[in-house]
Formats: sequence, C-alpha cells, structure tokens
Amino acid sequence: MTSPPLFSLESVSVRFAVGRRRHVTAVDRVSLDLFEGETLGLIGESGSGKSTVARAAIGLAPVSAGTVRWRGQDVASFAGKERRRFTESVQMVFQDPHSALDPRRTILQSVREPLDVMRRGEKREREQIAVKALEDVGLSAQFLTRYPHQLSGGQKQRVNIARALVTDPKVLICDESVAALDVALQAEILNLLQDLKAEYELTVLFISHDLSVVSHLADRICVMYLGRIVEQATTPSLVDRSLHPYSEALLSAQPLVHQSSAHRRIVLSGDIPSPLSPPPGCRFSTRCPHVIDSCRSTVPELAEVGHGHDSACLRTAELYGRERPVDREAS
Amino acid sequence: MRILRVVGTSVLSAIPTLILATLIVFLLQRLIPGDPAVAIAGDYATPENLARIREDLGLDGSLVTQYLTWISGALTGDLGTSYQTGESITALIGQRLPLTLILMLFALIVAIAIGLPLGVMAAQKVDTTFDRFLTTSATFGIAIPNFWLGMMLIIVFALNLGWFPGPGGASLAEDPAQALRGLVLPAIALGLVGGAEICRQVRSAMVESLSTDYVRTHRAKGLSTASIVWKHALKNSSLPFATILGIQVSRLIGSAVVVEAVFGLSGIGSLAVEATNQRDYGVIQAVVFVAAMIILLTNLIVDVSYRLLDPRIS
Amino acid sequence: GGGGSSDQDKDLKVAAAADASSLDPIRGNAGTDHMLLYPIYDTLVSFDSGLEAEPGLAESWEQVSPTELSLTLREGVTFHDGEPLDAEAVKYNLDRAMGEGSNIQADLAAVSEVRVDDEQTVTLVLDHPDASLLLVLADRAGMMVSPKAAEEAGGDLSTQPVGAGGWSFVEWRRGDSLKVERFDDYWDTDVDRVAGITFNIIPDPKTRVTSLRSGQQDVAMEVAPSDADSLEGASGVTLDQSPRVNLHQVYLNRASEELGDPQVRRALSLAVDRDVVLKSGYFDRGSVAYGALPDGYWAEPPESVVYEHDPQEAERLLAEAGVSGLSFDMIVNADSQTTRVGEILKEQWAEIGVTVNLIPREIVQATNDYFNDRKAPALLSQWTGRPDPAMTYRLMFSAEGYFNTSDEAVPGIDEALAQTDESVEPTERKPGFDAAAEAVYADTPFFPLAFQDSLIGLRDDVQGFESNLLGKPKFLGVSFG
Amino acid sequence: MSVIASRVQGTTARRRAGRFSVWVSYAILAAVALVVVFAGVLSPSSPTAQNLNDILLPMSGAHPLGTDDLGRDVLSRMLHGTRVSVLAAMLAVGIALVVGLPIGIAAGWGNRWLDVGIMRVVDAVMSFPAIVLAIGITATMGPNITNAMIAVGVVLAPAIIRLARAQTMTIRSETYIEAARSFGASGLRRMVLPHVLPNIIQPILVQVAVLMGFALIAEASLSFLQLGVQPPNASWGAVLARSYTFLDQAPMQIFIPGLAIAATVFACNIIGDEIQRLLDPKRK
Amino acid sequence: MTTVPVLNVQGLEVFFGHGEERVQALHDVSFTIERGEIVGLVGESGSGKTVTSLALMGLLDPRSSRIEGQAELDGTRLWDDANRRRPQAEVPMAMVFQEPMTALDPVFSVGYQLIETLRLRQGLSTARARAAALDLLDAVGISDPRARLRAYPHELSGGMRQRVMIAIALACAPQLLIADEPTTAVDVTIQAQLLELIKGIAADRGMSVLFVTHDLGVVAETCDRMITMYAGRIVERGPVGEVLAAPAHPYTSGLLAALPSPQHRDRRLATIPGRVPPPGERITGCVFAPRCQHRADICAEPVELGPFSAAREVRCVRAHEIHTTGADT
Ligand SMILES: Nc1ncnc2c1ncn2[C@@H]1O[C@H](COP(=O)(O)OP(=O)(O)OP(=O)(O)O)[C@@H](O)[C@H]1O
Ligand SMILES: Nc1ncnc2c1ncn2[C@@H]1O[C@H](COP(=O)(O)OP(=O)(O)OP(=O)(O)O)[C@@H](O)[C@H]1O
Ligand SMILES: [Mg+2]
Ligand SMILES: [Mg+2]
Repeated sequence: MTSPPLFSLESVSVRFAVGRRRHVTAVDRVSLDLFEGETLGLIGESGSGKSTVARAAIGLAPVSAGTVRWRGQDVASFAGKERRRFTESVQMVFQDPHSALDPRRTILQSVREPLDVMRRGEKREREQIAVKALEDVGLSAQFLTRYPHQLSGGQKQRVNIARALVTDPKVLICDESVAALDVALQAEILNLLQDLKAEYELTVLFISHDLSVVSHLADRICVMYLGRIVEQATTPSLVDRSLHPYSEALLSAQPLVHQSSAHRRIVLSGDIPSPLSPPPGCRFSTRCPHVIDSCRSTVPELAEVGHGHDSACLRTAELYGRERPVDREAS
Repeated sequence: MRILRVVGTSVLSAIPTLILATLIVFLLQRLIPGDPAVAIAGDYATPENLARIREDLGLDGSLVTQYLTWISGALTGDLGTSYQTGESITALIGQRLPLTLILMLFALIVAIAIGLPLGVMAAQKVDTTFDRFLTTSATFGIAIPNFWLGMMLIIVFALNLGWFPGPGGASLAEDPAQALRGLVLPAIALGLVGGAEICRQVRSAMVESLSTDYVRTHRAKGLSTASIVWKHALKNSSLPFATILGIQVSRLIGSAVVVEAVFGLSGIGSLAVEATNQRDYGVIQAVVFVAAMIILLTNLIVDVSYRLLDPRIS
Repeated sequence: GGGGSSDQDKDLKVAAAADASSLDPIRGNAGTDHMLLYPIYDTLVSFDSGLEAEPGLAESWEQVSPTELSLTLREGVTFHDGEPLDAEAVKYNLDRAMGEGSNIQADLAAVSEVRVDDEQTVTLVLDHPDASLLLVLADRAGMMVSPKAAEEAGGDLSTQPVGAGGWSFVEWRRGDSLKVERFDDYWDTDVDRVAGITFNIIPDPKTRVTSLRSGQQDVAMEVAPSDADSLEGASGVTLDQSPRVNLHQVYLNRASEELGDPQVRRALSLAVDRDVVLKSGYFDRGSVAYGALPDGYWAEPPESVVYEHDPQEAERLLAEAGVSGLSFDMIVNADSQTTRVGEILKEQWAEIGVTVNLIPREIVQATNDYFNDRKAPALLSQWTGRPDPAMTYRLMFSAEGYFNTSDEAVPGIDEALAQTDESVEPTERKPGFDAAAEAVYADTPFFPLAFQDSLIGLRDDVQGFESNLLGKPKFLGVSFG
Repeated sequence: MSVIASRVQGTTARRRAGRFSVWVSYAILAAVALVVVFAGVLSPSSPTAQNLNDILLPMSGAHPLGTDDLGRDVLSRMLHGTRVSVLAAMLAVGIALVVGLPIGIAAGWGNRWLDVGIMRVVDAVMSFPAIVLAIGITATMGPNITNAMIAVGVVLAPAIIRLARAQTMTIRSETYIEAARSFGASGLRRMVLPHVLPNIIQPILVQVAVLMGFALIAEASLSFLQLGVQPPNASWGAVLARSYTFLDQAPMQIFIPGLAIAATVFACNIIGDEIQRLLDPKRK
Repeated sequence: MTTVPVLNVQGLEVFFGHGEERVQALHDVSFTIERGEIVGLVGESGSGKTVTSLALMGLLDPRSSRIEGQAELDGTRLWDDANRRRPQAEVPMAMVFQEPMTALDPVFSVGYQLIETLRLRQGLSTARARAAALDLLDAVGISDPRARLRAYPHELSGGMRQRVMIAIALACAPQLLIADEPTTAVDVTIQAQLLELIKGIAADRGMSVLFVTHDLGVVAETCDRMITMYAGRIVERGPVGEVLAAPAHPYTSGLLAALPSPQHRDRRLATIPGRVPPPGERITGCVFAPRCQHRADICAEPVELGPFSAAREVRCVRAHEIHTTGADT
C-alpha cells in the first residue's frame, strides 16, 4: 500500500438541510482510500450514509467539509476538460436497476447517453462503443431498441453496468447493485462484475448492506454506522476477527446457511437512532453491549489497531486484546 | 396547541399570496379601459362634470399611494367607498355576500350529498356495470355548463311545473323563507356539477385506499367490509376529499357569477359584473378581494384539515 | 272582504332594470333613477302622459316676465318627517340644486335667484329666458327634499331620503332592492296608493320577465321587445305598451374622416330600412324615427322630415360624393337588443357596399370610448330623452353639447332654439322646434332609427298603472284589483 | 361460485360499457374535428346571412335546426360556431401549455426560491375565481374571442404549472435523473428535453384533455356574458346566449348548443380518462 | 405421528383472470404444518409464495381469482362445499406482511388499530382491550407501550412497525401465523431481533408459523421444516437441516450454490440460467427442466411430488440419481 491512492475521501462530511433549520449530517468526517485495482467494500445498515458517500465522491451530493481527491488532486478544483476526464473515469451503478433507466429511452439511447453528453466522437462511433459495452455485459443486439420495461431485473442491471462502462472508467462505484435481485440473478451479476473488473482493469467501490455479498467481492471492507466509519480492514481480517462491537454484531446477525448452529448470534437491543439526532459520543453507544460511561461522551476516532485494521472504539484494546499489534515493520 | 401552531403556520404562508393577489387586482382594474367618471356622470356628463368628478375621486394620485391607502384600509375592514354611490363598500359587500355564501353552502351540500355516497359506492363496486354507469354519468355531469343547467331547471321546474320560484326571488332579509326556496334551483344547478366532480374524485381516492396494503391488513384481521370502507378507507381518502372540496369552493365562486346572472340573484357575483360595467374600481377591487379571501380561507381550512386528518403531515 | 283587504296591504313588487345611482335627487346621474325617486319625492311641476306640464306641488305658476317664473305652492303639504313644504323649503331645494355637489347645476343654469315672495309663493329670477325651466321642475330639480333632513344628513340624502312623495323610504339594499311604504299624510288624498312598493333590481331582461311570469313580481319594467309576444300570450299577465321619447339612434362624428361628408351621411341614412329595423330589431314595438322626437309628441318634427328607404339613391349619393368601399367602426352598446340592431344595420349597409365593423362595448366603456376618447366615428346607442325638447336638441347638436362629438353646431340649430325660449307655451314654441328639426334633417348629424315603446309587464291584478312618454312611470293611482 | 360467476359477467359487461363510452367519445371528437375542418363545406348557408322574413323558424327540411332571430340558419351557425369554439378552446389550452409548462418545469427543477416565488404567484392567481379573473382580463384587453381565450389560457395556466411542477419534482429525485447527472447531463438539451419533458408529459396530456373541456365551457360562459365571440360571428356560447333570449319563441334552440358543449366536454373527459388508463404503468 | 396438523393444505390451486387471460398461479400445492412448528416457504421471486399465503388467508380478490382445493385449519375447513370461505373473524389465523410501513393504517394510531382488533377477535371491552394491547406491545418487545399506543405508524422505525404488525397479528389469537417476508425490509441487526421474537412467540404460545422468505440463511436459522416452491409448485420439502445439507432438487441446490459467503470468497458463484416461467406459460413435464443442468429426456414427462427419504419429498425424477452422483457442489 505504498503507492498513493487513486481516489480518496479525506474527512468528508455531508450535511443536508431538513426543513427550515434542521440539518442531517449524513456523512460525518469519512476518510476512504481507493487504491488502483482493488475492490473496496462499504457496508452498513440502511441510513448509515453509504449512498451519500458514493454520491459525494462523484459530486452528486454537496460536500460540506473535507476533500475528495482524484490522483491526489482536489476534485473541487477541476474544471472543463479535467472535470470531464474525472467524470469519465469514475462511474456509478445505481441500486435499483429499474428506476435507474429512463423509461422513455431505448436501451441503446440510455447506454449511449454518457458519450452523447460528453460529445465524444461521431454518433456511429458512440453507438459502436455502446453496442460493445452491451455485448460485454452479455446483452445481444436484439435488446438495443427495447425499452426498460421490456427487460427483466437482471437484464436491466446489466444495462446499467454497460452504461457505466462506455466511458471506459477507472473506478466503478456500485451502490447496492444487487440488492434488488434474487439470489440466482445476484450470482450472475456478481460474477459479471468480477469478469468486468478484470477485463476493464477496474477499481471498484462496492456498497452493500449484505455482508456475504461484500465479502465475496471486496479486498478491503469499511463498516459504516450512522454516518461514520467504525471499522476498516482487509476482508479476511474483518470477517475472521472483527475489532469493533458493531461490526461484530453485524457479522453475527448475518443469517448463514451452513453455520447457523455454530455461531453465537449477538442480538442488539433497540433501534438505530435517527441521524437527525445522533447520540453524543460514540454513535453506537445506545446499542452497544459493551458500553461504558465514557462512550457516551467521547467520540472515538478511527485508529489503526492492527495491521491494516482500523477501528473506532474506545475499548478496542480492552475488548479484543492486543493480538494484532500494529506491525510497523511491515509497512 | 398543535391546532394553533398548524393554523398559525398556514396563515403566515397565506399572507404573501394574499398581498400578491391584491396587487394583481389593483393593477388589473386600473388597466380596464373606461373612465369611472363617465359612469358616475351618466346622463349628466359634461366635460366640466367629468373633470370635477375625476378630481374628487383622486384618480390622479400615484398608484403606489392609492394601493397603500387601500390595502391598509382593507386590512382594517374598511374597503373604501364606492365611486358610484359614495357608500361604504364594506356595507355593500355585507349586503350582498350572505346570499352568495348561502347559495354556495346549499350548492356544497347538494354536491356532497350526491357525490360522496355515490363515489364511495362506485369505489366499492369498482369495475362493475354499476361503477361504469356511475362514472360515465358523473363524467357527463361535469361536462354540463352549469348556467345552461340552470336555464333548463328554470324552464322545467319554475316555468312549467311551478315547483320553485323562478329567477328574481325575494330578498333574503325580507322574506327569508321564500328567498331560500329561490336558492334551491341555483344550488342544484351549481351543486349537481360539483357533485359529479366529487363523485369521481371520491371514487378514485377510495379505489386507491381500498387497494392499499393496510386495507389488506384490515381484511386479514377480519374487519367488516362496512368498517373498512366507511371508517378506514374513507378517513384515508379524506385528503383528496378535502382537496376537492376546496377546489369546489373556488369553482363555486366563479360559477356563481354566471349562475347569479341567470337566476337574477343579487349576490357578490352579480355585484362584480355590475361594478365592472360601472367601472366602480373600489367595488371590483373589494369583490375580488373578498373572493380571494374566501378562497384563501378555504385553502387554509383545507390545509389545516390536512394536518389534522393526516398525522403524517406536520 | 278579508281577502281584498289583505290584497290592499300587500306591497307592489316591481322588477326594475337598474338600481338608483343615488337616492338624493341632485346627486344621481341615471335616467333610470326617476322611477325609484318619484315615489319618495314629489315634484314642483308634474307632467301628463304627453309630457305637458301639470300642477304638482305647485298648484299653479305664472310667467311674470320672460325672466321671471312665479310658483304658487299647495297649502299644508308636509315632508315625511313632518316638516312643512313651504316657499323657504323650495328655495332651499333650488339653491341646493344649483350649489356645490349637485349634478344638475346645468339644468338651472338660467336661474340667477330664487325669491321667496310669501309662505306659498316663490319666484325664479332668470338671467335669460329659458322655457325649458318649467319641465326642469318636473325633473330632478323639482324633487323636493326635506331641508331639515338634508341638513342633518350633511347635505347628502343618498341613503336616507326624505321627501314629500306618496311613499316614504323604508330600506335600500344596493343593487338588490328598494322598499318604500305608503305616506299617510300625502297631500293628494284622492289618489289610489298601494301600501308599499318594493323595487327589485334585476338587470337581465329575460330574468325580469321570467320572474314576473312565475309570480315573483307584480310589475316588470323594460320588457325586451323580443319577450313582448310571449308575455302577451301568457296567462295572468298583461303587457302595457306605450310610446316614449326614448330614441334608438346612431351617434356620429361629423368631424370624422369617414362620416364628415353630409352627403355620405344622408346616403347611409337612406340605406337604412327603418321599417325592417323596427320590425326585426324591435319586433314592431315602437315607431320609426326620422328625427329626435317622436310623432305625437307636442314638439314632434314636421311632416317634411322623413327618410324613405332608398338604396339606389343612397348608392347614387355615395358615387356622387366619390366614395367607394367605405368602411367604418361603430361602437355598439353590448346589450343583446342593441347588438341585434347593429347586426341588421351591418347587413343593410353591406347592400350599398359599405362595411361597418361592430365593436360591442359594455355601456360605460362605449360612452367613454365614443364621447370622451372618440375612438370611433359612430356609436349605436340610445337617447333617453329629456323632459323638455330644447334640452335634447342642445345637448346633441349645439357646439357645446356633450353628445356632439364634432364640436361643431349643426347649421341653423342655435337660431331655431333661440325661438323656443321666448315662451313657456307649447304652441308658441312649436315653430322653433320645427325649424330645429329641419336643420337637423338637412345635415344628418345622426341616424335616428326608432322610438322603442315602453313595454311593461303587469300581473293581471295590478290596476290603474299609467305610463308616460318619458318611460318613467309614477305609481300613483295603482292598486290591486 | 355463483357470486364470482356473476361478477365475471359484470366485469365483461363493464368492459363493454367502458369501451362503448370510449367509442362514443372518439366518435364525438371525430365528428367535431370534421366539422372544424369542413364547417364551410358542410354548412347549407352562410352563418351570417340574414333573412328577416323568416325569423325563429322551427326545425324543418330547409333549416334542419331552424332559424334564429335574424333569420340566419342555425345549423350553419352551429357548424361555424363549432370551429370558433373548438379553435378558441385550443388556443386557450395552447396558451396554458406554452405558459405553464416551462414555468412549471422551472419551478419543479430550479432552486427553492424560484419555486417559492413562482408558486406564490400561482397561488395568488388561483385565489381568483377563474371566470371573474377572465372577465377582468377580457375587460382590460377588450372583449373579443382571442382576448377572451388568452384570458382563459392565463387562468388555466396555473393548473398546468402545478402539475408540471409536481411531476418534475417527483421525477427529479428519480434514479435515472441522478444517473444522468452522474455523467454530467444538464441543461435544456441534455436534461430537460430528453429526460424531464418526456417523463412528465403524459399526465399533462390527460390534464390537457380535461382543460379542453374547461375551456369550452369558459368560452360558452364568456360569450354568454357577451365577452367572447362578437356578433355577428357564431360560437356555441354565442348561439346559446341568443337562443336564451328567444327561449319562448324557439324553445328547442337552447338545447342544441348546450348539448354540443356537454357532449364535447364529456368526450374530452372520457378520452382524458382513457389516456390515463392507457398510460397506467400497472397495465404494462 | 398421530398428531393432527394445525394446517392441512390439499391440492390448492389458484387461477387469475377470466376466459382467455386465465392463468394458473398455483398447481396442486399440498402441505401440512404441525402445532408449534415453523415452516419455511422459499423460492425465487414470482414462484408463488405470496399467492399461497394470500390464498390461505382468503385475501385474494374473488373478482379476479379463483381458488380450488381445500385447506383445514385446526380441523376446520376454510372453504365450504360451495367454495365459500369461512368468516375471517372466525379463522384463528393471522398474517404479517413484508412492508410494515404500508401495511399499517397511516391515519389511525397504533393503539386504535390494536384495540380494534382485540375487540373484534377476542370480544373484549375497550378497557380490557386496552390492557391487552399494552400486554401485547410488551410481548413484542416494545418499550414504553403506554406511549406507543398513541403513536402513529409513521412515528415508528421499521423494526418497531413490524413489531406492531406482529402484535396486531397476535391480537387475532392465531393458531397459525403466516409471515410473508417479514424481515426483508429491515436491517440485519433488526432482522435478528425480529427472528428471535417470532421464534420466541411461537415457542411460548405453541403457535405455528408459515415463514415465507427467499433467504435461505433465514430459513436455516429459523425454521424446522422448509418447502421450496418453483413456478407455483412445491418442488421439495423436508426438515431444514437435511435439505440444506444435501438438497434433493436441482433447484434447491442451485439456490444454495448461488449464495455468496464470507467463507468461500473468490469462488465463482453458481448460477441458474434463465428465469422463473411466468404463470400461464405452457409447460409439459418438469417445470424446472429448461433451467436445469441435469436435464434429461425423461424430464419432458410430467413429474409428481414423490418421497425422497423418510421426511422429505421432491418433485424430480432424477433426484436420487443426481444426489448419489453428487453432481453438485
Ligand atoms: N437529499 C437528502 N436530503 C436529506 N437527507 C438525506 C438526503 N439524502 C440522504 N439523506 C439522509 O442521509 C442519511 C444517509 O442516507 P444514505 O442514503 O446515504 O444511506 P444508505 O446507507 O445508503 O442507506 P440505504 O441502505 O437505505 O441505501 C439518511 O438518514 C438519509 O435520510
Ligand atoms: N392478482 C394477480 N393476478 C395475476 N397474476 C398474479 C396475481 N398475483 C400474483 N400473480 C402472479 O403469480 C405469480 C406468483 O406471485 P407471488 O407474488 O406469489 O410470488 P412470490 O413468490 O411471493 O414472489 P416475491 O418473492 O417477489 O414476493 C407471479 O408470477 C405473479 O405475477
Ligand atoms: Mg443507499
Ligand atoms: Mg411475495
């Protein structure tokens, strides 16, 4: 991890106005590094701010503090050609395959659109690129003139992916790209993404609330809770030995077919607090089984607690011991 | 407490609209061609008379001053004096308004009495012949120009059958009973069309309510159809119902102009027409102001009832 | 019997076309006001159905000199508030009518002084002879208000009228109704008077008639000619039809480009088939008009004043004047009656190759556009008439007349009218009016079309109703039979 | 199963009934369209030619709908009046669309202040009774049918503005709009025309059908009040106003324009419903 | 094995539409549920899980659908000979729906909806119903039930709403609870809470549950037995442990193999090509054959649900064959 990140968020916060005076801090000082070629998983429950992180990254949500960097440069400073190149380089696949396609445009029109908007080359060329992208995602020419409602869910998601690929991006952000699909379709799309990643040499930010899916694809995983990243580690490290009470609970709550009797489920009490009025101190303190008084007042910062393993918990050391001391020599 | 706050916010948000509305009337009526002095001088018009009257009316003052004077008066209930008669416009409106209000009330009652039950019944039997027949009839009802309907009613019920007094009935203050009887036909002329509209809207709102998940829940619980329809679905349809009632009120004020003309009723609708013909700016302004107030008030009530009926809106 | 007496107690319900503009006689402005004012205010002079002067509150009068008119008042007349109607009261009234805030200063322009000779006698001293003065005193200027009430009301009786008429004021609901009740101390104890009158204001003619027919009203004023037939045919109601001075005409601007040539005007007048206009436009409810005053009126125009319908002659005149393809705008009062007449005229003028563009405008705007802004060379409208014929001629045809948009006098009119001011005797004034009529005829300063009869619908039980040539009935003598 | 069986029949019957009124409506609109185009050819005589000897005749072979108070052929006047009324209504709705659509989209798409500003004005305009406002505007501009319909158009525009705004607001948060934004689409050419307009237009079309009906009634009302079509020209409202004046002499004539208006407005509304039904996503 | 099952469904068939457009959504669905047992019903979207639940609840619109076959709840038939359903209020069965937001009446308070149900189904007076409602809210784990009674659905979180839904279902005093994907719309940590709750209630009250889900993990953790549906038919059923350990039907095993899991990263996921045939599509023979990798000629013949082992049944002629060769996983 010595090379600089391709794409990074530095302490980014996103605030939305709710009503006249109130604000929601949907994303609170989140830092992420996306290194070339890797797949970074972002996991968290509904409302934790995953989508907002993604939207802030590509400029769809207002960044109220912090910096988004592309190859080390501040994205906010981009203009004209630079901006266009950035837009080309970072593309997003949205959650709901159905609503992400304009119902009144044909598949070809939709897939070609990014090129049209960027006024790349001749119309014929653009069309060829679009057809190629559609082929790459496994859709034959017969779909070109169809409308979204004539396609199945899996096919629609393929179209979405194709559209994200036409600009030949470096980074693909997949926001819950399989959440709306059945297992069988989900498997197809996950396989497809893996193939495309290799073929297009993509760097992927993969967002999901489903641990099985994220862990299947990702090299590293960030866990979000109420707008903050609470843990960040390589996938095996996180799955095998989580170092944050929330991640632990999340992992244990994931229903698994072949482990049901084996693992001990941690059932958290209570609901996720409203992001409108997050608890002071550690945001997980209202539900944490290990909560102590200082958790309710001190905001824990994300800190490295093991090799490439960061956790934001005051009691990490206490709860999980020092089995994975920071291995400075390795880096 | 909650109600007060709700009403408060609604009132506050209605104020700019009201001011804008008065501004529009004020500018509009100043643009109407024709000199009020000519109307006032009438048969006695001479150039000198006209000049004197113009001066008396202060029509030469700046528009801004005129507007400010007027609006500050209007807010304290003083709508000025009629150019034509020199009488207090507030009193004039006070004389004419009750008839129109009663007419509207009657019309609304007719409309609701027809529209609500039929709409609910159609929704309950959605997609049956009965429903089709009813919606088609309602569509036809909406299509009838209400002043034409008024003429038909006069021909049939006043002139031929003599069941109801014809146009030009007794004044409300003088012979209330007879005057109210005289409002029956115009109220039907206005209310039938409104009822058709309400029927359609209630039907579609009820159809929607009845196809929701929570109605399925209610059925799963075993609630009786009557309770589901008349209690749960109806309450859930009350928002569109309130909306359509609000729209009806503003439609009624508009239709009243024409229908009052047909039935020879002296409400504020005919006052508006007379004042326009007389170029009695003060009165035009006041009538439109009052009409706008009624509509805004209705919107306010609708708005407040939304908030009270639907706990989700705050 | 009991039924009869209860009938006698019932109010007469009158459907009026327009509300009073004011209930103060000197403040109103509309010709339609009079019908609502007469019941409340009695006038110094009255008139018969042919518009000749008759004693009113003044028992008699005497033209002392061409510039002095002396009136002798009835004794013992009181106002509704009990105040005596004496010479002082008359002086108060006339001074008031000449003073500040009065709309009718012009009517009394000739009067320089009102002199109280004794309790029952008052003399009007004039600057110059004005023979129309007598009938002016039958109009607004002659309507006597109670001086005490006028003082109390700050000079404006608009809403609290107190007069000496047969009925006293009860209630006025603007635009809706006016209610009066029988005044028990009225001086004329012989005349029949109903217990009360309610005037209901119903602007739409159709509605007035429908309302009468369905029994809501006892009297419907201003029945539209188109409704007259059916009203005559209907049971329970009758139609009272009588001539009046109300003239339907086209005003025109002699200073305009299109209608500046007298020959062209004459041609257009000849092209109008007045019989057809009368029949189709007014359903024969009236008489053809060639001049400003109707036949049968004491000041009627002489025989020589007549337009034959002669399209050939009209075309010839146009050709002679070198006019072809004439096209002009005509503002038309936007009521359905007048509009129809406009359509008929349009068709008739089209026959001689003249195009008229009808511009229907609602009445105030029409008046404004034509008389003030002079936006069009012609206006199809009415002349409601004045009690004295000289007033009519002056207002329409003298250079200063407001209704003369050319601002030029019709040649010879001033001389002719001067003759009529020398006496108050109709017979002595007649030659002057003949000369005036001929001067007008020679210049064609307007297109008279028809005198529409006064058409009034009455329920069968209304007895003793009498209309007059002015078309402004008084309700004295009316009873339920 | 008997209950269900009868319901089944009911449903088929309903379908037939539903189709029937739709067909009738298409037929009415087709007939109206034909008359609008061929009014001149179809009329037996000129709509303004007077025959003062034959006034207020009842229906007959020579005059299928009788003659009016100036002896004009009522059928000819109705046919020409159809053209005037329908074109007038189309003008009004067209104005409402041209004014309403851009403003509505701007309000729905633009920032909050623009929206608040526009909606305040719309509320203010809507707080006038439509006919009263139209009377005021017509009086201001001078009574003639074009002005009257401009006035009606202005009065109807708020309905379009509100709908366009609401629709724009709903689709504004749709994912496909966000997707388009994600690769830089914006502006009229890349966002509004390809994405916004096509996706909001269908409910607006439904509304247009309804507004057509409203405009027809408004024309009739204004012409009835002498503010619309000016004599000697004919329109449905003008013929209606005339026939009301001569109700006693020719009682049948009042039904003709009334029924023409009611039938056409009915057809517009039914077709509006039909468009809505056809566009219902649940049908797909 | 002599116990009478709480629910006994025999030959349930559901048809939608009329005449030409008529389609069959359920084919010969038969199964039983024992007292206190939790039975999972799984399958891809469109396989007929919801239709089965709604048909049993009597919630299908009689105007557009037609039900054939019979079901007995607690020994009483749900439909009489004329195919008329028993009055809903008498059937001790309740249902929890997928979307807790839309399934609760938005304009009535939680308390109103609960009390209304209690009065109707248990004939309680308002006061007693109120007390019972508090107990129920407490039972479903809602803190401060007194305050929650006055709350409106939109004021509650998703998990809370689903708890309320369960409380309302319990107010019907059901022998059988049908839960149609009750946890799909909530987060995993909340799902864990709800699963515990449903299991706990079933155990405490001896209530049976038909648990509809598409998540095999949930089935594994919650259910005693499972039924796999495909295209409106039951293709496999048996005890959860057995089925998941070694599925007999290629469809069940396909579903299992398609699941990603943290334990087998980087593995290429198995897929089931094609899609669930919509009802109405004419299929002779095995409905799954077009997507089945073990398809053989014999699969063109119609196939019935047949015994596979002591406690399991499967609708596949080649089940034993495939199973023994261990063609999968
Ligand atoms: N445009 C917005 N305006 C106001 N609040 C917003 C907006 N977008 C998101 N939020 C709020 O920000 C928080 C985070 O939302 P976000 O969509 O990023 O969550 P998420 O983790 O993607 O959840 P999910 O799994 O449901 O997609 C939520 O509380 C949401 O209500
Ligand atoms: N009312 C209906 N009319 C016609 N077809 C219907 C109706 N309801 C359901 N279907 C069809 O029946 C089939 C089974 O649907 P069902 O809702 O039971 O699937 P499901 O297994 O619950 O799927 P999901 O996991 O998506 O909820 C589907 O193909 C559906 O289209
Ligand atoms: Mg999201
Ligand atoms: Mg389902």
